[in-house]
Amino acid sequence: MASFDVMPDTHLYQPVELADALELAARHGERGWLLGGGQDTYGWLKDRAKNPQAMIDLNGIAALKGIRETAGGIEIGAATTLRDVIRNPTIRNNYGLLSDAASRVASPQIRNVGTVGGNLVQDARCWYYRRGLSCYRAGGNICYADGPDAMNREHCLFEASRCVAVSPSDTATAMVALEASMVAASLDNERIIPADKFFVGPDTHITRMTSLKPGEILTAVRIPAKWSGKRFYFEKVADRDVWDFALVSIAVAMELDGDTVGETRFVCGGVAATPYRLRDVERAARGKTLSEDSGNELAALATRGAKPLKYNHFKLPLMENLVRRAMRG
Amino acid sequence: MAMNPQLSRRRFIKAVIASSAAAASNAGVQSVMAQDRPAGTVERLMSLNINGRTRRVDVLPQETLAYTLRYKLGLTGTKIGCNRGECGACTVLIDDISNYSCSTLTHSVRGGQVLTVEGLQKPDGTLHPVQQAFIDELSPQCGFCTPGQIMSAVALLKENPNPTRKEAQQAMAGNLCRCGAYDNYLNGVMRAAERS
Amino acid sequence: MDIAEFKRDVWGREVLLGVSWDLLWVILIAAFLFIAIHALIKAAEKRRQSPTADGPRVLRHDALDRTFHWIMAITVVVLLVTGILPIIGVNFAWLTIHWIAGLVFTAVILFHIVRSLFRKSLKSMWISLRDLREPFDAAQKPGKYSLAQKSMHAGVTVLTLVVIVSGLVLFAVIDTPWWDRSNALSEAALGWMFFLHGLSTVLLVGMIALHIYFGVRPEKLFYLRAMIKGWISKDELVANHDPEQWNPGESS
Amino acid sequence: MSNYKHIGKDFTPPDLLGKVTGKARFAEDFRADGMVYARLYTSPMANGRVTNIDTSGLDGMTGVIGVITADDVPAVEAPNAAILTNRPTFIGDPILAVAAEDEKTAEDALARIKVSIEPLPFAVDPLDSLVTGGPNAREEGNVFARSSEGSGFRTIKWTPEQIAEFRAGKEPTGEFASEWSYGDLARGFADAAVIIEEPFVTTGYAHMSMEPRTAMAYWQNGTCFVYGSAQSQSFWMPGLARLLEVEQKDVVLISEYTGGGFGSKIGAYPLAGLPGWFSRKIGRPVQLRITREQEYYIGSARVGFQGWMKLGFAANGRITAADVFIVEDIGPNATGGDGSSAGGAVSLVYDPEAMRFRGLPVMTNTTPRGAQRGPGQNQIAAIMAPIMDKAARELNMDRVEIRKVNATSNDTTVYEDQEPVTSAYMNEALDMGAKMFGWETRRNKPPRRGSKVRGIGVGQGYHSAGATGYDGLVRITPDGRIHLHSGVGNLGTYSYASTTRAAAEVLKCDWEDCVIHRGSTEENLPWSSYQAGSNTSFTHQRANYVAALDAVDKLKQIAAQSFGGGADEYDIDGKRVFHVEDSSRSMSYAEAALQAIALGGSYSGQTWPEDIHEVTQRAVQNLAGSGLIGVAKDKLPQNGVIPGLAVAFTEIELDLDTGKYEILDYVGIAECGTVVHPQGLAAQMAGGAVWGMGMACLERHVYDPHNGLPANIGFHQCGIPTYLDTPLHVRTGAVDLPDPQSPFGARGIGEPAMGCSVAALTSAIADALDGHIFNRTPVSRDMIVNHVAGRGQSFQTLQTNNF
Repeated sequence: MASFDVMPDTHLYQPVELADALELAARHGERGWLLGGGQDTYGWLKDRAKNPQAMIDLNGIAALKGIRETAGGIEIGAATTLRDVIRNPTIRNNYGLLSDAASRVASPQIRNVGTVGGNLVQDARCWYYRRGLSCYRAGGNICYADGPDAMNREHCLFEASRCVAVSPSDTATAMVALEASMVAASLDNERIIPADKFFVGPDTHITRMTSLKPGEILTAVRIPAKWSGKRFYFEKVADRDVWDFALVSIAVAMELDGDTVGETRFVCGGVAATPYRLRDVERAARGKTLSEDSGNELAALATRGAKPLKYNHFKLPLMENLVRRAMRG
Repeated sequence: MAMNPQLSRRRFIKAVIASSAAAASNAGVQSVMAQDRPAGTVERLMSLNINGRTRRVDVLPQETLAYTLRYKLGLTGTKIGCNRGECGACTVLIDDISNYSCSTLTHSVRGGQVLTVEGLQKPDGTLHPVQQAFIDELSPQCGFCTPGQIMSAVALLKENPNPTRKEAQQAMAGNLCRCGAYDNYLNGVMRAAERS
Repeated sequence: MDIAEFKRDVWGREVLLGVSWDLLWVILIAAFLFIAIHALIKAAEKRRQSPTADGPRVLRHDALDRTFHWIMAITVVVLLVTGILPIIGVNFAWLTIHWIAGLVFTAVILFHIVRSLFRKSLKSMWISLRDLREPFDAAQKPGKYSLAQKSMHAGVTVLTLVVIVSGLVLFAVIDTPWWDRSNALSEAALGWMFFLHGLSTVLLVGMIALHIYFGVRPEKLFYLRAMIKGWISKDELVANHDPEQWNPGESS
Repeated sequence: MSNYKHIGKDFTPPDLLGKVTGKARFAEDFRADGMVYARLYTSPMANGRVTNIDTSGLDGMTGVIGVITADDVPAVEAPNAAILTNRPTFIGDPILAVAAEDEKTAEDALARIKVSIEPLPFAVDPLDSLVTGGPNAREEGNVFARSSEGSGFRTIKWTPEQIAEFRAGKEPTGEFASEWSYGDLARGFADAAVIIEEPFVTTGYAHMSMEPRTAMAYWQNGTCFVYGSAQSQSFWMPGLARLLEVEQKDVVLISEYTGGGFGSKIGAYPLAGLPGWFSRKIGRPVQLRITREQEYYIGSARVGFQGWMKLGFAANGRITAADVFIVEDIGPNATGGDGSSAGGAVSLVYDPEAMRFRGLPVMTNTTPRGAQRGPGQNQIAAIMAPIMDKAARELNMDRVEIRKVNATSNDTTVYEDQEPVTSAYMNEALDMGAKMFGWETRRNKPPRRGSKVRGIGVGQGYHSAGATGYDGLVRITPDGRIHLHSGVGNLGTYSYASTTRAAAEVLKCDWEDCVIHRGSTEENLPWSSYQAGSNTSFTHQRANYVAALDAVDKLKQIAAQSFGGGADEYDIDGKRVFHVEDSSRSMSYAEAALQAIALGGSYSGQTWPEDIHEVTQRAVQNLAGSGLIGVAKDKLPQNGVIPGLAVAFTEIELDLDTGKYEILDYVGIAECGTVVHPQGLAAQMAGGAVWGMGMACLERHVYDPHNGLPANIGFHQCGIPTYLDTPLHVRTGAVDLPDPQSPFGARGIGEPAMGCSVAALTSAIADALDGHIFNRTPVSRDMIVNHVAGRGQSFQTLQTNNF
């Protein structure tokens, strides 16, 4: 097996108008590669594990950048860097969950160029898949990570279907918790996709992490005012505090009446192929007060239905602990 | 020292090649690619502003900045430790913001100001405060990650001239040092902050 | 056009990935062409006056056979929908439905085989020398089943067995409620299983297309009725069958 | 504190400026006219046989210059590593290389080459190979024992029952390959008040130097110029010449800067020979830069341990007996003698009254292993610390106290032969550390904060830190400059420079007048040891000392010849040699240098002592007539083991919910004789600490036993510690008591600096978890979470190279 690290030949388009980008995306379809910060792109290309005919660099398109306050909340252009998201006062003050999540992504340099869109649509990190093996996710007919003695410490607890990879995105959990919706544009139309539906599991799309179709471009993310200024809790547990992806992460948004929990959203990263909603916990949390006891009560519900693999069952107690922590006053 | 092949060798080997030489040695191959450039894709011949100087370079569409710097412009101070954005040895500043040049397309910095470790020392030889501080604190060990560490420190001090040690640690976090000289690097950053 | 697709295994060696799904379109087109041509020829022939459905009736398929046929038909449809639609770009959670339907299908087929072996005379489906003369002798009429019907059944039997066996093998190595994925199959063997499963599926699609076509042809429509209601008229019997070979009892 | 002119003082090493300006040239920064770029094709299989290489895909490709395969380079005898091979024994084993006008074209070419390999059985866990019927990593066998009596392949198998017993923590009853012991073990255990018996695992992991080892080479006038990444210039020469199959005089090695080595670049590694052979084949300079992934494969890794130990403690804490059994994961090339070194470390650091070591080196088809910072000593340090703590707990003793009871001192005798030590002050180090850290007060831990618990730990590190018999070379030129030649490599410890200061000390000259010659064998370097094994400080302080003495001697003789009297009537100072009574009878070093040239002979290197190494002889030959030459071989008396010692104290706050911990404080104390270079020493202690932190909880090899695939092939997956995984401050100190056998009292420290750190951390983790010991490194987050949740671990006892 050759090991590569130099970018192979591919064409590069740098459109400045969204229309041109959409036209290019439509023309190249699956053979085209949309370029945000590129931090999850160059590795694939250098390894020659993915071989797009052309890269379509979206960073020159003004329409895809910036953070706007809207009547319904805020809208973040998909090509806005994580750096800008983290430093944005409105997000920091009203949607701190997102700032917290964004500031735990990879490393400073990667946050400096990595985009919101890119972070949301980033590909699975299963080490077998990243090795360039033709597993299910790569269009093959096998999952190497699900073998009887496979090294699957970082893999999923829930919603496995042939593929056992997890959603690696830190901001995705926050977006689902904040009930964000994604704006997906294509030549002929524009779809508004709720975050819940935006991320898709292997049972339906085994080679894709999102419901974006070839030719579609994620142009913006809209966060409703609904959760503005509510109580948030974000935590990411990784081996190292730089670069590493979450072993398990949790993003929580809750309405509080004094100490009593109203409507709430609990979302875990690193446990399923999509940001995983703890619906049982959400239901049970209503009316509870923030306390160790209610934390313990809810923790028990967090891992219901989990199907651990050989090396990842530590994620069960870890998930439960994170739920506890989110409920601490 | 007649027995010593040094003299004749001096003529044979060049130090770090100049961009012209590089372009020449690569031209033959790259022209093959050049032929089929679909309409609308990037123009290969481009101007780069590096360390305050504008250089004309022939850059492949997919070429990374680290590659251009090291192989086309002879700026080998920028190191390639992993070529994956996992170590920071290739860190350079683009418009004062730190970037992994191994994970940046050269074509995407068109019109930007690129600053590499070679661009810090003043023409009169005065070192940048960070460079001087790193010497005083004996910050580098093997030195391979040092240019990247320096560029991250420069970026930090441009934005926050008086960081706390904790802030410095956070800002430097995207640079790996296998020798484990983190403590010495942080000492260097703090000393540089005092000075500048 | 290839009939198979290949991939690299874990050590970079080329192994079978499965059938090339282009084959599906080829088969569909072929089936369509055959049907079109056959239909034209039939239309050209001057139509003989068809037997009446009135008058006394004889039993062609008893209730059990009919139930079997239609259960099988449904599972086959489910299997094809869950197996093929995702490949042609209609994405949904298909896997679980597919293997459940597969198990039902297997059970039904087993039941049919056992029943044929013990309760029914295999002879009625057996292709004998006499049958082979059928196409060349206008005077000769078939027994219960015509040569065409018998051949169709034979082909479907083979493909069904292949699709079931390969399907069961694949089922054995995936995660199920009863067992976890195993490495029992090498990647090469796995590729072969996917290939056989896919190939037999594609061919079955062709067979089924023809089966349906003949099932709804005007002169054969009474067979469809027979598969629904069980009976055909005496008149239809004499017109299409040789009572020497097949003499069914009265039907109510 | 010493009152020397140079020793013990900070200074700016000359190579530092290049490092901060980007002018420093590492191997990959050199270019030569017409240079082509090579890329490597490595094995996709853990064990196999190349059956065919099809390069027809390259026909008509523009810019492709050539291909080199195993047939073009010397074959080597198994189990040794070859430059290129047709019998790959690990994933990443180099099979061929392609050269092209640029790297992209070389990779395009690689992508078109088809290599057919027939797979063979492989093993990624020594115990899987050791069990009856298990696969052997090589056809020749599964065990390769290297020993002075003779090395060779063996096939050793244990019954499944024996493996099961071993896993269950019982004393292994299976066959082993090596053994040594001293004292009466049985009596030792009989006398013991407490006996502790534990199985343990230390998983190997990659060196992962920052610089992927690059090499560039070209031939000129029959000489091969090699630009490499080396831990030594001189010491590389014999091996490099052997690799290229030429005489040493026909090789020039340029290695001015080296991007980390940590033991993986001590000798000339096979890959360093590839550009030379390739260049010879295609007639152009060839640069080979390998990928990070390939650096993981080829860059060597620490030997893994699967062991069992039984320790007997007297009521006062004294270790009465130590029985250590270690199965070593020595990779496919049977490299690394870590096991016995680990035994030696137990003997030296804890001085058991009786001890036995038994070892079994088993090959696996994982990456090649080799010396890595504290090979053996540091693995065992990590395992011993919590076990010592456990004993202290059972004996109701303080954890520092039990270490002091067993501490090494000047009269400790060590190893199988119970040799003396040159000097050792472990007690002083423990006292100093405890004081600096505030052990007494910190022993009363603050109460648990929510899910956060405190743990304090103490660790001890050791490595034999010196060698003798190398050469020193100094030169005084007519311009009055003092030239200090050093063939020691430079990984950034700066000891190449700090040891030359011994010569400056002897010559009583200012540092400003000194010029260090290093980095290229063309700089005429003496025969030197390597920048490894913590040995530079001791070894080369001595070598430079004797060379300087020779120079002083010659200065005096020249003066005596000019002004009369005996040489012994003259002395030196202020760059002059003068008569002790009559200062008018004096001359400057510059004048003396001129005189030396005029006199010729040994004075200016026309002749030289015949006991110096041929490398040094060639250097002197080249320098002959250029000034006054001081050259000598270190034959100073040396007796006993030279211990580099270090202790560390640390406090962590461990989060029981997440298994993560913050290092609140870290104190590292060096016991390496006289401090030569305070800044350099502090840097080594701090850097070693970070290595310990990586070994303690992050770094490990991970292999899929089904297909032999490695999971951790990049910086990211290898888990190299980052800024945020290490403490905000590292505090260091040094005992600073001179070693009598070193002219200026110095011993080495690089490796103990890490051992004490990993030990302090495993000790602190156990303390935080109320004494629970994992007997394994790394102690990963998931292990802690599982333990706290009362769940079993994912792996089976003694499993290795796993998550």
